[in-house]
Amino acid sequence: MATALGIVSSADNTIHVDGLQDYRPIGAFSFLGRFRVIDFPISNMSNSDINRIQVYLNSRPRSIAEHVGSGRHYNINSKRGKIQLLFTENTSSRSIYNNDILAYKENLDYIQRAHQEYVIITPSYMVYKQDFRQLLDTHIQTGAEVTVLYHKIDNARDYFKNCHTLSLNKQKGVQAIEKNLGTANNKNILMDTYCLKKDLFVELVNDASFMSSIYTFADILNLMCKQLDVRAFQHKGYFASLTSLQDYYHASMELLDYNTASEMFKSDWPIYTRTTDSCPTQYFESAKVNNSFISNGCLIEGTVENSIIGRGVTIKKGAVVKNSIIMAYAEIEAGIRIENAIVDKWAKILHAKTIIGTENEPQYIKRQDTL
Amino acid sequence: MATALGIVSSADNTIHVDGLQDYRPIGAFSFLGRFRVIDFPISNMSNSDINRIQVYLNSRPRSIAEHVGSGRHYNINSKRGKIQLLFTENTSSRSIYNNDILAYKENLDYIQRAHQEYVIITPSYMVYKQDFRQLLDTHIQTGAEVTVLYHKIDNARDYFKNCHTLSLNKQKGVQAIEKNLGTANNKNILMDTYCLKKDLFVELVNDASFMSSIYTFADILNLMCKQLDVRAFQHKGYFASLTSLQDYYHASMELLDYNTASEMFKSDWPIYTRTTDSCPTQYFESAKVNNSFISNGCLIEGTVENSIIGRGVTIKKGAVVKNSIIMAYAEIEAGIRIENAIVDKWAKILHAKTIIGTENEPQYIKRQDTL
Amino acid sequence: MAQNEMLAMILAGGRGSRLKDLTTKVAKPAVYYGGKYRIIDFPLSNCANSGIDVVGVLTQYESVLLNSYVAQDGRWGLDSKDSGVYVLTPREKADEGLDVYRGTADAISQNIDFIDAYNPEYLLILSGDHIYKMNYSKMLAYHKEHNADATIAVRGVPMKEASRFGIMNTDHKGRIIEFEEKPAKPKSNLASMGIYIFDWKLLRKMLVDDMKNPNSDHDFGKDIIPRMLNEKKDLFAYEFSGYWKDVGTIDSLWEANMDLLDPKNELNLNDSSWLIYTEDVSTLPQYIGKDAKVKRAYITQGVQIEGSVTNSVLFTGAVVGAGAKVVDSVIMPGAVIEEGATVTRALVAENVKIGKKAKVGQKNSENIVLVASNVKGGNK
Amino acid sequence: MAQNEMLAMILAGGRGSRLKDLTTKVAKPAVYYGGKYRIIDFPLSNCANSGIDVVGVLTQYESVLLNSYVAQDGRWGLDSKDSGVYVLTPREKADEGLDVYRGTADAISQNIDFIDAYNPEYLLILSGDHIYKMNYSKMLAYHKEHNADATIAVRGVPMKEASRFGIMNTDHKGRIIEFEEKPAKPKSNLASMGIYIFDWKLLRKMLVDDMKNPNSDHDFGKDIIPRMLNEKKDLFAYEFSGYWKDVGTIDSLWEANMDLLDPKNELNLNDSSWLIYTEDVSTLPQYIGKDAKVKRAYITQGVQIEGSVTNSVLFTGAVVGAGAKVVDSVIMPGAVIEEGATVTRALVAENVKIGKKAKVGQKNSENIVLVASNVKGGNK
Repeated sequence: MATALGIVSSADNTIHVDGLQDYRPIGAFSFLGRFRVIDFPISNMSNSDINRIQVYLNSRPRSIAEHVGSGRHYNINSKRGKIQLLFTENTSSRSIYNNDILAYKENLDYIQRAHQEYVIITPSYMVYKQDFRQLLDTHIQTGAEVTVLYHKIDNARDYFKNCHTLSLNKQKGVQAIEKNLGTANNKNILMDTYCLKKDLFVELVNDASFMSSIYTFADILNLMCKQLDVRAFQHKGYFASLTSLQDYYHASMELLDYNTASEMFKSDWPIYTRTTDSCPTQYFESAKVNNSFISNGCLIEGTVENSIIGRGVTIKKGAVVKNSIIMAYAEIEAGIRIENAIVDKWAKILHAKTIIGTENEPQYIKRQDTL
Repeated sequence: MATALGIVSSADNTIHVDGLQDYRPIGAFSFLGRFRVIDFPISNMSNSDINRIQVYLNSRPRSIAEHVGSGRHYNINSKRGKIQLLFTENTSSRSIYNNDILAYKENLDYIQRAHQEYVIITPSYMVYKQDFRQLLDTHIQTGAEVTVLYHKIDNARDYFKNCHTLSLNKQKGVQAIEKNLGTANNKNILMDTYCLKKDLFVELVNDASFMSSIYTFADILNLMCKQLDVRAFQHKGYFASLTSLQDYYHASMELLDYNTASEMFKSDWPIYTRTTDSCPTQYFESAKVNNSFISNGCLIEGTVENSIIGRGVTIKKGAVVKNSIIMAYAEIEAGIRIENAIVDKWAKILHAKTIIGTENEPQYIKRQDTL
Repeated sequence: MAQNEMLAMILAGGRGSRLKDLTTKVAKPAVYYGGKYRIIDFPLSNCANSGIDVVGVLTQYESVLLNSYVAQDGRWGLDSKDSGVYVLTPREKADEGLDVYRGTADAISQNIDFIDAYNPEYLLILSGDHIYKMNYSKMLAYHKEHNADATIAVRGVPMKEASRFGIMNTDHKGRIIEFEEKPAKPKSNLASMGIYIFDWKLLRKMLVDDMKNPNSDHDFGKDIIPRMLNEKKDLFAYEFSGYWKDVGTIDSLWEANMDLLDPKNELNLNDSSWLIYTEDVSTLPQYIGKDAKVKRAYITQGVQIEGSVTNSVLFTGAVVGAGAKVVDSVIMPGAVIEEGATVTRALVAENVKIGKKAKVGQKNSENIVLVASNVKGGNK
Repeated sequence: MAQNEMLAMILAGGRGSRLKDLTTKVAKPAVYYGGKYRIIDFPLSNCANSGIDVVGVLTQYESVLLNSYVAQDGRWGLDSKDSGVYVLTPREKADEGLDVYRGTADAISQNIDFIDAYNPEYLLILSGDHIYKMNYSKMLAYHKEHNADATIAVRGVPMKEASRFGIMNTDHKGRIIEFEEKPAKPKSNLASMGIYIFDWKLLRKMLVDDMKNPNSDHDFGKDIIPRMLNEKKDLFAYEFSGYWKDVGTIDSLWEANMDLLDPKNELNLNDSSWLIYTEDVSTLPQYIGKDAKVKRAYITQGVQIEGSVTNSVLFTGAVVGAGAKVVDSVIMPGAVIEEGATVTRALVAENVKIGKKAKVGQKNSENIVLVASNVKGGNK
């Protein structure tokens, strides 16, 4: 029985999601109201029997540290298993040197000390469902040295701009890894998910840091894919990369299709999260809600359409929320109209009459702002 | 019933313990073999019924984050209570601006959002036993605006060099707070422990950061003690400030007196720590151990005298360890002699024949070093 | 409160036969309430929020579900080092050879060794089937303040209903001078809530004596309290004035759920300073469909609504199909109201399916209908 | 292993009367072993380390201590969202009106509803009183590989002792062709370890049948396994070769403790890849005093030694006074050997005090002395 150490990686500094990321790393973003993005990679690991997990944090660790905690809510045995938080120390969070390779390099002890033969690396900034046992089995069966996960998309001109694309040969061998330049709509997006032997992983990390101090793991893989047997494994189903505000908004709105959403949330593949113990949501006499996901603890008197509402949100009488994402504990006063917007946690919309963005450029309202 | 928010503060950058602190903050130092320093302040809080605790981390958070975890081992209710880890974000760990005021200022939201009326601040780098209910009751009864904890010492010329001293009037009013300059042996050492209303605390933090970006909480208190009613509350019993290698060594050796140690570890005031599930220690035929505290999981074939041995240490046949602190998982090979030394975690002493320091200048062997 | 200063024991034995089919498989304290809770979440959360670390839950009958539900003590944060929720089943054989507790006092007596292991100063005794939020540490402070031997929580009931309750007659200081079970002519309106704080040493002695008494029913109300009053012990009444509901019947369970729809409801489950904790489930948030109509409703995560919901409480995983109508009803976990069905003034039990176009309940029915098994579609 | 693929049930009922006074207050699985453990820590840690999430512990008799000990499931990491250790006490009345399990199979039968709630594919049945480290997930892999209906763990015993055990006769593929309970003329040396993996659906059916059979002893060894063999089910033997000890007597319990003093002991509790978890206690580290002599000893935290200790195992909080001598002995938690006392070839029970200068045990005694109550000083 092969076993793998799970690694949840952090987005490096070439990626920045406007607004939202000023307050927390992408892994801590709220997703579909009651989840955080990092719930998806960790649930994938837990459901795949991986119970020794390292979560790398390169900036603003509080929210993830608090949310992940002991990992018991992810069904990780608290003795045999372990979710370990690992931090980047020797550089500031804004430095260009602060990338995944630096993080692994600084914590190489903890990687090497693990008993597992393989590592599976998955990003904290993408949402998808994948049985990693299947990935590992395929990796072993094919004899590949590195197996990477990818997703075929048909909208690469407009979305997934911060992602890498793969060039593949007929045998699914990886020929090159490049930034998505939006040159065509049909692309293979690298899901920043890798399966390989731990020893090779350590070697590649050392190689990368030796070659250049700003090399990322994708960079070294691109360089080495001529020498190593690097193969691609196709992922099917819902896939979202939350590496820009547009991508985040788009991916959220896609899940308003109940079939897409329920496909992603099957009882045989639970997505775990930390409960906040909020009570059910109360709908008042004047409430009018359609095609929306609503989290618990809300008080709804107004109108909500095609929207995702986080925990403990208050929407007063006469307020209208359309095509928007309202994050936890926000308050929308009576009579206010919000369309195509993302309202961050604890924001209070009291006076602004209308907040209106567009489908391609959603309006963003800052955390704790009072408008 | 008055309630307090507990704050465990971190040492600022004027304090640096040679060697040990290169690898972890003082709160994560091993103490008396099976504890970490931060177990003492957190156990004090838990035993005093304080179950909402903030732990401030300004550098190398991994070890404390892992050790403190969910806080269940400190008997903190995991729903009603909470141990929250708070990080300093906006400056590097080495910056002179990275002090306690900056940490509080950056996390003021989380302080203000707490339901408690009072705060009790205790340092993560000192070891003592104190019922904070008694401190809070006294604070309320006397009507003081700030109550600070202090300890009378008679060796201020040689020890406690990184601490502050208090000048008190007859009514125990604080007249001044100054660095210990070692000018006399008898001093009142400020235990960096404060009790005050949360609102006043927030006000003082704002005042301090407004006045100077390098002001610490002790600085602002020194400045304000003319205007505010700041009173001192005397602590009795074992007290150690671990703010230099000498102080750390001295404080550890003091506890080799079994009466002193058992006074500190009474069953009505348990000191909690995270178990590592190590098995008992095995003493072999050739073992010779005297006046020493030995943690679990060790294999002892050699001689140990007046020493503190951490978890999982191996001491081979013919090795002699005297007046030393050997930290977890260190290995001392056959025939090696160690005196007045501090051997850090995972170190392997294989070839060096002798490692000998003095009582005033203990020899320090680095983490994971192989000698 | 200091570690183990006060231990709590929850009497969760009752089968709750007036709750009919809801309790054929589960004990009454495990019955669902309020969209996502079970009744026993209330005393357990109250304990956790009051700083009580160790809780014994005294159960009997076939209560596998209740037992394994409360054994997950992390749900109420009672899983720290020296905390825990312990299920205590009867161990001694009663006179008739049944393995049940003979009375409320017997339930405690049979677990003296468990309590002794923690050596508490005070013992809190609770009932497992009431809906309320109460800070027991305030009651303990009151108990200490009055140097009481026992303190009993009471609440004011309308004087005309007082003869249905156990009534405490007190002096002006709150000292209980008389206890009358269902008095024909009540002298006061302070009804016992079945919540007691005892000095453990004293209670222990009295329980040991009571066990030997062949004429005792081994009940707090019938035996222990009267004897304490007889012996001139200091018993005090602690008055509680918040929301409190005994949900012993289908109608009262429905009513208690409906209370939550009141915008000013006194129970206020949304108060973050006194949360009620419960099982954590992995589901989608609630989804309100394209043509759904939802008003005056209390709805939790995992619910999917395509039809219309008015004046109702819906539990985790409940589904209301397109064109279906749910009015004045309580829909328990996993229940499915299929397309076009109508549910009125009903309580639909867990996992029950109401078939397409079926009609259940009536607008002006005197009692609430309990629907405990599937209802076939109305169109076949 | 996937969540709830296999559930474990630990039979922890035995009072262990051959362990004499050690088990008057606690069930045998709660007896101390190895300086800091209790026997039941071994199967529970094995479960946790094998990736099993839910464990039922079947107890009976007065086992408050065992019940509350195992209920703290965090000790073995079994406290994550859908994990747990559940205490299952007997619920049906046996023929004689006693509330006990009638046999090992009956213990499982009475808890079919509990098992069904998790809907496992496989059921692992263990005994709660053996000392060993075993990866049950490897046994499950073997079970699957052989498409077995049941797999029974066996270990080789010396041929001359085989007639004391339940012996499995297998073909060359490991298929069990015959099972003989204590055969006079054993045909093989493969003894059953009382560890079974069953296909749950099949076992459930057989248990339901067995419950109705008035002639059955409701025992796996006597009834279920023979019937499965009769019915030509595929039963396989899984051979285990590591350290294994039944600690059913004072002598064997002492011996198992002494085994730990061997520098090459096979059990190797120091192996970080397969830790045995237990209760976490708050104490000082062990303190070895100024004039103490300690050699060939296995000592845990909280022990204080001022005298001399040779060839012994000392549990948490044990104290050996100045001038006292402990040789070839096991000193259980909190036991105090006062100044000048001598303890030889003895097992000193929890919290027992051996008075000043008292002498206990003899160097060449045939059996080990169990000291279960205080011994007065020898000098009065």
